[in-house]
Formats: sequence, C-alpha cells, structure tokens
Amino acid sequence: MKIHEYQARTILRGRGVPVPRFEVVTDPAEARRVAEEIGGMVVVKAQVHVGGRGKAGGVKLANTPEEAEQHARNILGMDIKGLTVHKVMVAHAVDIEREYYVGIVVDRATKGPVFMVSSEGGVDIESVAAETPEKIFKLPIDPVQGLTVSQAAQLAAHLDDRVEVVGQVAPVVTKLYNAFVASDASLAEINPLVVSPDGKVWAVDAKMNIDDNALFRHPEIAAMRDSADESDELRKAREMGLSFVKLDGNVGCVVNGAGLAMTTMDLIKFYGGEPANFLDIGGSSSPEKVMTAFDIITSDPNVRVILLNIFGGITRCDDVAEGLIEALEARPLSLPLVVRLTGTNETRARQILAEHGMESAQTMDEVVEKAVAMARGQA
Amino acid sequence: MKIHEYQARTILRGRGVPVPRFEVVTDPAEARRVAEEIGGMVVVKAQVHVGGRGKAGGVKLANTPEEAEQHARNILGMDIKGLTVHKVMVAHAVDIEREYYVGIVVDRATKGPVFMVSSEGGVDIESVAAETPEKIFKLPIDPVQGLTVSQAAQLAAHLDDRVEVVGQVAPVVTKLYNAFVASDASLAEINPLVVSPDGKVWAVDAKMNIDDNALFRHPEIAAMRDSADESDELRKAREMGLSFVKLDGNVGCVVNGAGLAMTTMDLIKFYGGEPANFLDIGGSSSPEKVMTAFDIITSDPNVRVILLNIFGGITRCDDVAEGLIEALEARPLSLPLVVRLTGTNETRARQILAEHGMESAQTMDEVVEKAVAMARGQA
Amino acid sequence: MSIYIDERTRVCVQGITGRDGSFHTGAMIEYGTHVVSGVTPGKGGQTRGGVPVFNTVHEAVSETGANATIVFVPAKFAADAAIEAAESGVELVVVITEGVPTLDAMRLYQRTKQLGVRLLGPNCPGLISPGKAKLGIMPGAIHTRGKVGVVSRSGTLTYEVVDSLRRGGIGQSTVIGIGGDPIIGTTFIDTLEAFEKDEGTTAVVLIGEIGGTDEEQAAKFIKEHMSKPVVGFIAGRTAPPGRRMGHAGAIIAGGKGTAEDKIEALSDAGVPVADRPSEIPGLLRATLGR
Amino acid sequence: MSIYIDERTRVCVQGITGRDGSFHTGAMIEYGTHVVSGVTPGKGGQTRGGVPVFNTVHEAVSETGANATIVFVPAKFAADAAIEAAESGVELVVVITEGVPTLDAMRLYQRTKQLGVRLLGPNCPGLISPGKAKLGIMPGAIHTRGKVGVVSRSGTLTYEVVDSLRRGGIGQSTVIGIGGDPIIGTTFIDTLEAFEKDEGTTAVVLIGEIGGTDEEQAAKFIKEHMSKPVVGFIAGRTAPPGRRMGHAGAIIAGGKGTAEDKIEALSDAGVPVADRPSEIPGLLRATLGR
Repeated sequence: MKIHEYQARTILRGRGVPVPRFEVVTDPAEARRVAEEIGGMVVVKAQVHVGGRGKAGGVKLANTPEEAEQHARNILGMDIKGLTVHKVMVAHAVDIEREYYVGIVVDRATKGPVFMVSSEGGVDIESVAAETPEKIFKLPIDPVQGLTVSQAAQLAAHLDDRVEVVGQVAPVVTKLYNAFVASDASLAEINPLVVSPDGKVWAVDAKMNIDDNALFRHPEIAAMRDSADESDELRKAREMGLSFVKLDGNVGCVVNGAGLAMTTMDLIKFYGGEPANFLDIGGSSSPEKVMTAFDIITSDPNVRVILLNIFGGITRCDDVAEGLIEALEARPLSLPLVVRLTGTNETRARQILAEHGMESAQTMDEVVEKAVAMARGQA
Repeated sequence: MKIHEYQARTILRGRGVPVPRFEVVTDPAEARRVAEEIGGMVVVKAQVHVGGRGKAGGVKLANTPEEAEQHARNILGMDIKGLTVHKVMVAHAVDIEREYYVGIVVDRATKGPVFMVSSEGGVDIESVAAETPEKIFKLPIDPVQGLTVSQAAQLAAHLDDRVEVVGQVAPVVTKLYNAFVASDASLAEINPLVVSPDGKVWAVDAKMNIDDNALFRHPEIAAMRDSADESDELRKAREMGLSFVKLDGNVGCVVNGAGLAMTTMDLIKFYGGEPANFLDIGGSSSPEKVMTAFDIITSDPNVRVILLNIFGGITRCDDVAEGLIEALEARPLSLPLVVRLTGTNETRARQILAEHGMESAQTMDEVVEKAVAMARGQA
Repeated sequence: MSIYIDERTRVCVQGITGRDGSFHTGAMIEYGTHVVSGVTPGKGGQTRGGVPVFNTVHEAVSETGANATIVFVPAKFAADAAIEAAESGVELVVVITEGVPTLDAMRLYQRTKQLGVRLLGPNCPGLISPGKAKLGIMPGAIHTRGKVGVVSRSGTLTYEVVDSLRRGGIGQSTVIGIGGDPIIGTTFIDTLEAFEKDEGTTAVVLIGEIGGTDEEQAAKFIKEHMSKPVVGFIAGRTAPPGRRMGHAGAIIAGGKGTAEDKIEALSDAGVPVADRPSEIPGLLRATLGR
Repeated sequence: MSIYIDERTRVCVQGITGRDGSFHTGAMIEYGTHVVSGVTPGKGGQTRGGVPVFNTVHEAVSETGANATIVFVPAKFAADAAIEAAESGVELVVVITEGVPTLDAMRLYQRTKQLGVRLLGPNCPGLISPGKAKLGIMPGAIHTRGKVGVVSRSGTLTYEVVDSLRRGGIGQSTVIGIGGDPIIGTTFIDTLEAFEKDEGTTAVVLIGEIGGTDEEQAAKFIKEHMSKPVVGFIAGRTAPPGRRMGHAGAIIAGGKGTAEDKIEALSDAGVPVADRPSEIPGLLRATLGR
C-alpha cells in the first residue's frame, strides 16, 4: 500500500527524523493559516499517489501566506494523471545547500533489506540507477542482525565528508531503517535529504510503501488508506480479491492465475492485438469473481471483446462452464465473449457450453487469435 | 446398553404401566424393611446383567420379612456367571393366573419396530421362537405413524379373550411402545405380563436394552450404567474405542475392522486353532489402540500367542509398522507376536519390521497357520 | 459401466467443513470425483478447495446441480441432514456417519423410501466406481477398473478382498459397502439387482457376515432373478451367539443370523462360498470361466 | 528418480486441522503421499483421516519420523510455524501459505539457510514427483511420471504447461513451483542444480516471469554448469513497468526484470525460449532429439 508523503513524514517525525514543519489541509484558507504559523517561505504540495507531481504543477513555492492560499486554491481539485487532488501539504521550505538520496528496499537477491544512498539526491533515483549506477552506493543489511552503528556511519560517510553532517546523517539512516522495519515497509526513502546552508540536515520529501501482507499488524497504517485515490474498478477488484491492472488495449481478459494472465496478454500481443487489462481471478474460479471481472472490464469503453481463459485444476472445467452459463443467463454481457476452458474435464465443459450455444476453444492460441480478430472487427 | 430390571421397571412405572411395588437394596436389613413395608409375599431378585438368574439361585420367594432378609443375605455377594451381585430388588409377589409375553425389538427386515406377543409368557421367548414359532404373533409398526389404537387392541386381543383383561392389556402395550420410543430402546419386553386371579394385569418382569448411539439424548439413562457389572477388560476396551468380545481359545487377535476381525477368528478355527477373542481396533489403527489391545489380551491367562492383522488403507502399513516397533520397544510384550500387515505400502512395512528382527506374513492364511502352530507349541 | 455412480455424478458433501468432511473432500476430488458443492449450515459463502459451501442442501442442489450427497455430519444431526438431502431432489444419499441412533435411521429410511431416493448406509464406507468416482472413505488406489461388482457389509474386509482381486488382475465395476448397522438403506438385493442390470458388470462378489437374514434373502433373490455368477464370503463362522461382533448388526440373536444358515442358503442358490478370502479370486475365475 | 521428494518422503502437515490443511491432506494421501503426522497447536491427540495430530513439530518429528513438512498455517503465524519446522530437524519445509509478510519471509529464509534446511515458498503451489509424492495443491491427475523436470514461479501457468506435456506424451520427474513472492527459499538455480544431478531427469522446463533477476541468474548458471538441455518460457512480455502483475514479485521496477532481458539472457545461455506455451513440448522434443 502506498501512503501519502505527509503520512510518511508523520511516521518519520515520530521516530525523531528532522522533518521541516508541515500540515495537511483541504481548503485554501487553511493553507494560508498554516503558512502564517510556519512563517517564511513554504511549499504547497499535492497529496496524491502518483509520481511527477512537480511537472504537473502540483508543487509550488510560496513567499507569503496569500501566495500559499492562491497555490492551494489552484492545486486542490486539480487532476493529476487521472487522480483528483483533495489534500495539499503546506510545509516549511528549507534552504538547500546539498541534496542526497537515502532509501531502503527489499532485495530479492540478498533476501534482505538493502540500503541505497546517493549524493545525487532530489532527482529521480531510477534515472540515476539507469544512467550513472556508480553514483548509487548499495549496502545489504542482515535482517536478523539489523543495521549496525558502523554501517550507519559508513552510509553517512559515503554522502558527506563533513564530520558534523555525518554526525547528523548517521542517526537519520538508523531512524529510517527502524521506521522501515517497524512499519513493515517494502520501500522507505528520503529524497532529498537536504543539508541546509547552516549545516542542518532535513528530510524534505519522504516516501514509504507498506507491505500489504503485513497491514494486519499495523491498524494505524491500514487506516491511512485513501480510498479517494483508488478508482472504482480497483476498489471493486480489491474487495473481490481480484488482481487488476488497467492497460490501453481493446481485448479484455479474465484469467485464473497471475502467470497465466500475463501469458494471455502476451499471446494477445503475439497475435497482433492489444490487451485492455491484466486480470487474475485467483487460482480457483467462482462465478461471482468471473462476473465481477466482467463488470470491471465492461466499464472500459475501449474494450471490444472479452476473453475468458481458465485452467481447471481442483476446480473442474465443467463446473466453471455451468457457473458461467448461469451467471450469463442471470446477467447477460454487453460485449462479445470468447472462452477457453482447459484442464480437468474440459471435454464435458465444451459440451455444456455447446448445449447453450457457446463454444470453448481447444487451445490458448486459438482463443486468442479469435479474440484479436473480433477486436479488429473481422469476426 | 443393558439396564437392570429395577431400572426398566422404574421407566415403565413412570409411563403408567402397572408394576408390582418394589425397591432395590444393597444390604439384607434393608431387604427386611422393604418386605415389611410391602407386606405379604415378596420376591428377592439379584440385579445383574446376565440371564438365567433363577437357575443360579438369584431369585427367591419370601413369605416373611425374615425370609426376605435371609434370601438377600445369600444372594448379595453371590457370583452369577462371573458377575458379583451388589444389589437385590425386593418386590411384591403377585399371584399368577396367566403369564404372557409382550416385547418390541428393532426389525432389520421391515426397518422398523416389531411387536411380538405370546400367550406363552414367563419362559425364555427365544426357545418359544425356535420350537413353537406359531405361538408368537408379530406385528410390524410404522415408525413414523407409531402404534395405532387398533393395533394395540389387536395385540391385546391376541393374548386374552376376556374384555376386561384386553381393556387393561391394550394400554400396557401402548405404554410399552411409548417407553420404547421415548427411551431409544433396541429391545423392551415384559415377561411375564401377569394376569392375577382377581383379573388385574401386572408387569412382573421388565427388560430394556438402550441404543448406545442414542444415549447422548438420555443422560438420565446413561447415568444408569452399572460399571460394577463391566469387567476391567471391557471397560478398558470401551474407553479406548475398541470392540472386544472374550472367547475361550488361546490365539489372541488384534484386527482393524469388525468384518476382518471375524474373518481372522474364522481362519484360526479353519486352521485348527481357537480364537481367544474378537477384537476390532477400528478402521484406522493408532499405536495406542494396538497397545491397549495387547494389554487386554495378555491379561487372559489362556492366551499363548497374539496375532496382529491390519489392513492399511488410508493409514499406511509402514506407519503402522513403525508405531508398532516403537510401542514394543517402550513396553515389550510378554507373549509371542505374529504380524501381518497388508494394503498400502506393505513391502516397506515388511522391510521396517525385518530391520527390527520382526517379520510380517504375506497373507492372512500364512499368519494364521503360524499363530495356530505357535499356540500348539509347534513353532 | 458401473452402478449408482459414475463420471457424471455430481456430488455435494454435507458436513464439508468438518474434520472428516474436509479431509475426504480432498481425497475424493484428487481421485477425480465431481464434487460440485458442500453444505455446512452457517458457513454458506465459504469455499473448500474451490468447492462452494452452502447453508442448505436445497441451495447446493439448485446452485450446482448436485445429484448425489455424501454425509459426514455428526451422528446427532446426520439423519436430519440426510432427510434434508433426500427432500432436495438428489438421487443418492450416502451416509458415512457412524453411530446414528436406530430410531433416526428408521425415520430416515422411511422418508427416502417414500421419496424414491436411494440411501446408502448409515455407517458405511460408501461406494466407488473405479476410475470414475468415489463417494466414500476407501483408499482409491487399491481399486482398479474392471467388470466385477463387489458388495459388502464390512469395511477393511472389503479392502482386503478388493486388494486381492487387484493382485489377481480382476478389476471392479463398482465396489459398494452397505454398512454394518441393523437399519440400512441399500441392501444386498438392491445392489444385486443393479449389478444384474449393469452391462459393465459380469460377476459379483457378495461379502456378508453374521446377523440378520439379509444374506438369506440375497440368496433367494440370486436363485430367482440373477443370471450373472455370484461368489460369496461370510465372516463370523466362529462367532458365539448373543455377542455383538463390533458392528451393531453383527449378532446372532434368537438362533438367527448364523454363518451356517447363510452359507447354506447361498450354496443352495448356486453361489460358491469361499472358506477364506484368498479363495475368492480363484472362485471368481472358475465362475467366469464357465 | 526425482528431486527433493519421492516415495520415501515422510510428510508432516502443519495446520492440518484448518480448512486448507485438512482438504489437501486428504488429496495428498489419496495421491499416495506418505503423510505421517500433522500439527495444530492445542489439537494434539486428535487424528485427521488416521493421521495423528501433535501440538508441536518437534513431537511430530520424533513420534513419526517426518522428514518434510508442508505449511498451511495462516499468514500471521506461517513464518514462525515454518521456523519451528526447520528447527525440528526436517530436511524440507514447503510453505503454501499466501500473504506472508516480507520481513517474516526474510527471517524465515535466514533461519533455514543457517540450519541447512531446504525452504520452498512461501506462497507457492508446492511440488510433485509424479507417481511418488505430492507436497502441494496442484491437481495430481494432470501429472505423469517421466524424465522432464519443470520449475516455475507460477501456478496455473505451470498446470497448463504440465497438461500440454502430458498430452504430448512427455512425463515429469518433478514439477516444482518456487512461488511468486519477492523473498523465496528455493530459487531457479537451486532446482536446476538438483535436476542436473538427478539421474531421473533428462531435460528441464523453466517457466519464468517478469520481476527480479532470478531468470538472468539462472541463465548464467545454465551456461556455466548445466549439461542437460533446458527449455524456457517467460510470462509478462507485455507487462508495463511499475505495475504489479498479481504476484508481489512480478513487477518491472527500476528498469529491471523485463521479459526481454530474461529472454536474451536465456538465449545467450543456449536455452530456447518458447514464444507461446504451446511451443514448449515441440522445443523439448527437438532438444531431446539432439
């Protein structure tokens, strides 16, 4: 789960990381009040779960409370990559001398957390990783032992050579690590970690993603979920236990299992089509899940055909076929449907579908070719 | 579960069946007091779960309270077919003009209760059934509809042709049926149902067996269980969920499943031996059950060898073999043991036994022949 | 071919969320049985291994088209659960539950008879049509597809016979355990009649035991109505009268139900009766060789 | 022959009394797997389908000699249950449970590594050596005994490939699902190494997907250490960067983990990569025909 910048700031501040003073507000007058209280220059930042807020005009500096109010008025209600801004953060704008990057991610290869620091802060770290990887210093951490004092010092020393700065940065990386572990984060980063001209260190921007699987032990974090930032489709999918990713094509697909779902997308592309989505209804397949999946897909105006691809393992194909027919009779589909059921009892499944004027393709190739042709209007 | 005569009498009296006055006592002085209270001639009857009490001297008529005390003194502590008498019933001895039999059993063929009545009462009804079956009138009852008024009249009319007697017997059979159903009995009989010279009808002896499977809904009857009448072996077996019947041979057997256990006994006989018991440890086979079975069998001084015959179905033979070896190592057997494990993974089971100096016969025939030879001292 | 169940049987498991129900649902599905739904009152909406659970059998039948149920419901409630199943429109109700009170079993029997629904059990291991479907608790792996029908009052004794048939290369059309209780739904005669009609069955093994007169009635039926060869076995030749041999039904009472009577009746009906289980495959081969 | 499990594997089921544990215990036993014990704290002394249940894995191991466990314990407790298993002396711990927190998975991984215990999963379908043993949730019936090893990060995609192998008459030595989480115990390299050593395996199918660099590392291993032919497949060629495709591990992040990278790495290592699953049996035949 992604949390907002202001929420990540709150978590880090609670752990003693120096964070410039801030408040989150939902109307322009409030923004003015906060700017007055903070005094001096402030930054007004849109709080939405999307990158590139700055480029989209969602981040503005204000010299006066009036300016802060004006920026807030502009930003609130703004649409950034499909998401409406409902909250802005008003924060003290720290003077910047240097900007660093410090972050922790889960590393698959070392099977533990890995610290990444870079003296090239304040910019997109993925670009740095791609273009000048030598500028990122990585340090794998033993998850059982945790971050040691000497590792914290090593990370800090990598960023700055001034003793008084290192002396401030080392506790910050330690606190960041502790926040990472204590919050079950999958990513925790401060970008930029700023050194101001007076030699003070500030966490000016913070980002944390939380491990969905661990939310059960963090009810206070789970409560941070901002449903306003979730599309109707995503909410529906999440509530039904479906895994859904919207794409730009016109062949909707409903598949059981993530690997098979990706493979179905790939085959659509292979046969010259474009998938409209990734949608995994899970290993087994209940009619309810299939119908919810259809609902989600039909709400996308681009979609021209729906492809259902199910491997019947423990759940048998004939049962899936019957559930499907019943569901379709209760609530007919507004889009053409092509079906392929394979695995346990597929012959019987094909027979059941045939009795109801439907058919199941024999192979995945066959059904995908057909779906692609239909999306093009050739079938 | 068998209940005592006095307990069956209590149940029937509770339903309004005319039962001669009685009390149950545990010492001779009490017997005298009860006889005084009842007045006139009384009968003193041993209360043990065994037939043939009369022949064994456990039933005596007393003309005076002193005689009743004397009979009670003789009967209490008496051994009848291996069971010690701890209680006697002292009951008013009704004058007898005629004796009838009325009983209800569960009938497998009609799958309902069947009423049996006979004008040859007071004697062993099974002898009547064997020798003069025409003297027993049988009437199957629809278990859903229950006994109808006209069926009750028909049964009563079959026994006596006097209107005033029929008018008394019909309600008795109805009440007996109601007691049968209300108690979940598998057998309920009054033998004899007596007509006294003054034309009154009395239930002079009563017997009820209760369906073990239904005891959960009759806690008051379950509480009637007389553990004094249960041998140590039977109690142990019951508590461990084993089904055990003591026999007179010298080949003890431990088998999983009732049908296979009987077949094992039959094979012992086939090969010239005599089984010491029927013992079914149930469909699956835990080491605890096997060890308890061994304990029960070794307490029989006649037994010279123990035969273990297990079909491994869901429980695999190799697991049974290992459990057995472990159990035997923890608590060695005082008798020779021959084993045959068949079914799932029997090859591996034989291998495991072999590693511990034991062997498993290939076939049931083989193991039984061997056990019989050992019991004869030839192996 | 087979009797009562085959690859088209659609099974509902009653008591699917219980200890035995859940376990054996897994085993039945792994065997290839078509388990379409389960029932546990109060747990509707859940699933077990992808099988939807309903609160009532009616729902399970109307939602999933089940035409047979297998009952793992505890003894106290088993008869009512089975009656609910019979009233829901299924054709076959298999009651595995042990310890069902006799009066409940009587009520259950009468109701299924009235509705024309086949009842197997209670207190039975169920039935299996090898390679097609298993509605029961027997180990599937010992069974092989073939043409011999097996009907039995016993559990492990049946496994033993089936196992020896397999070793002897004799497959089975359907193996059915009718149960050891005094009141049971499906009897020897019912299954013999079905095996006689079944084109996939060429011979039958009948495994009886002491108690009652079911085997005698079966012998009469065989004599009068069966063309296919039957081989018999009777357990309990050495059982003493009046003592219950495990099964509630296995008791020689009132001089009736002895092994001798049963063997005589079967022999009279032309049914060779094996002295020992190990003789069964041989007798079967001899009979089929006629 | 096969890897990790065979007919001698003695299995303990952790969470045996739970909904999934009980169901799949039934299915594993029906498949012929040697399930010797189960564990559910507080339910020791019970049985499930004849399998004794213990309160701790230590007891289960010492009483029944289990040398492998399969974990169906709920996600909250799964890692601790698996660590308990690793410390009890078993050789293999298979964690089926989905949704184990990443930090727990890290702790679990470190502990099993320290103890030299093989960990499979978490969040995996388990593994099967056809005809010998199944420690997992896959449908046993689609698998056939043979000589091709299959290793995959996916569930149903693996079933699909296995099913097509079966139709093509290609049996499997062992089919292993390593799981789709970011932190997993057994990796492609571990299984490739085992398949390379296994005399019963003549070729391997590797089914990868986007995310991470496991496939690239596998390619390097194949190039340097494997003599047996490997055929590959990579799911997610069309997945956009930064979006998680179901599996927590299936995400292209920081420009890494694309299908193109993986396919290139595998091709460089001499591994033919199928464009579509349907090409796999053919590529395998071609490779084995060399």
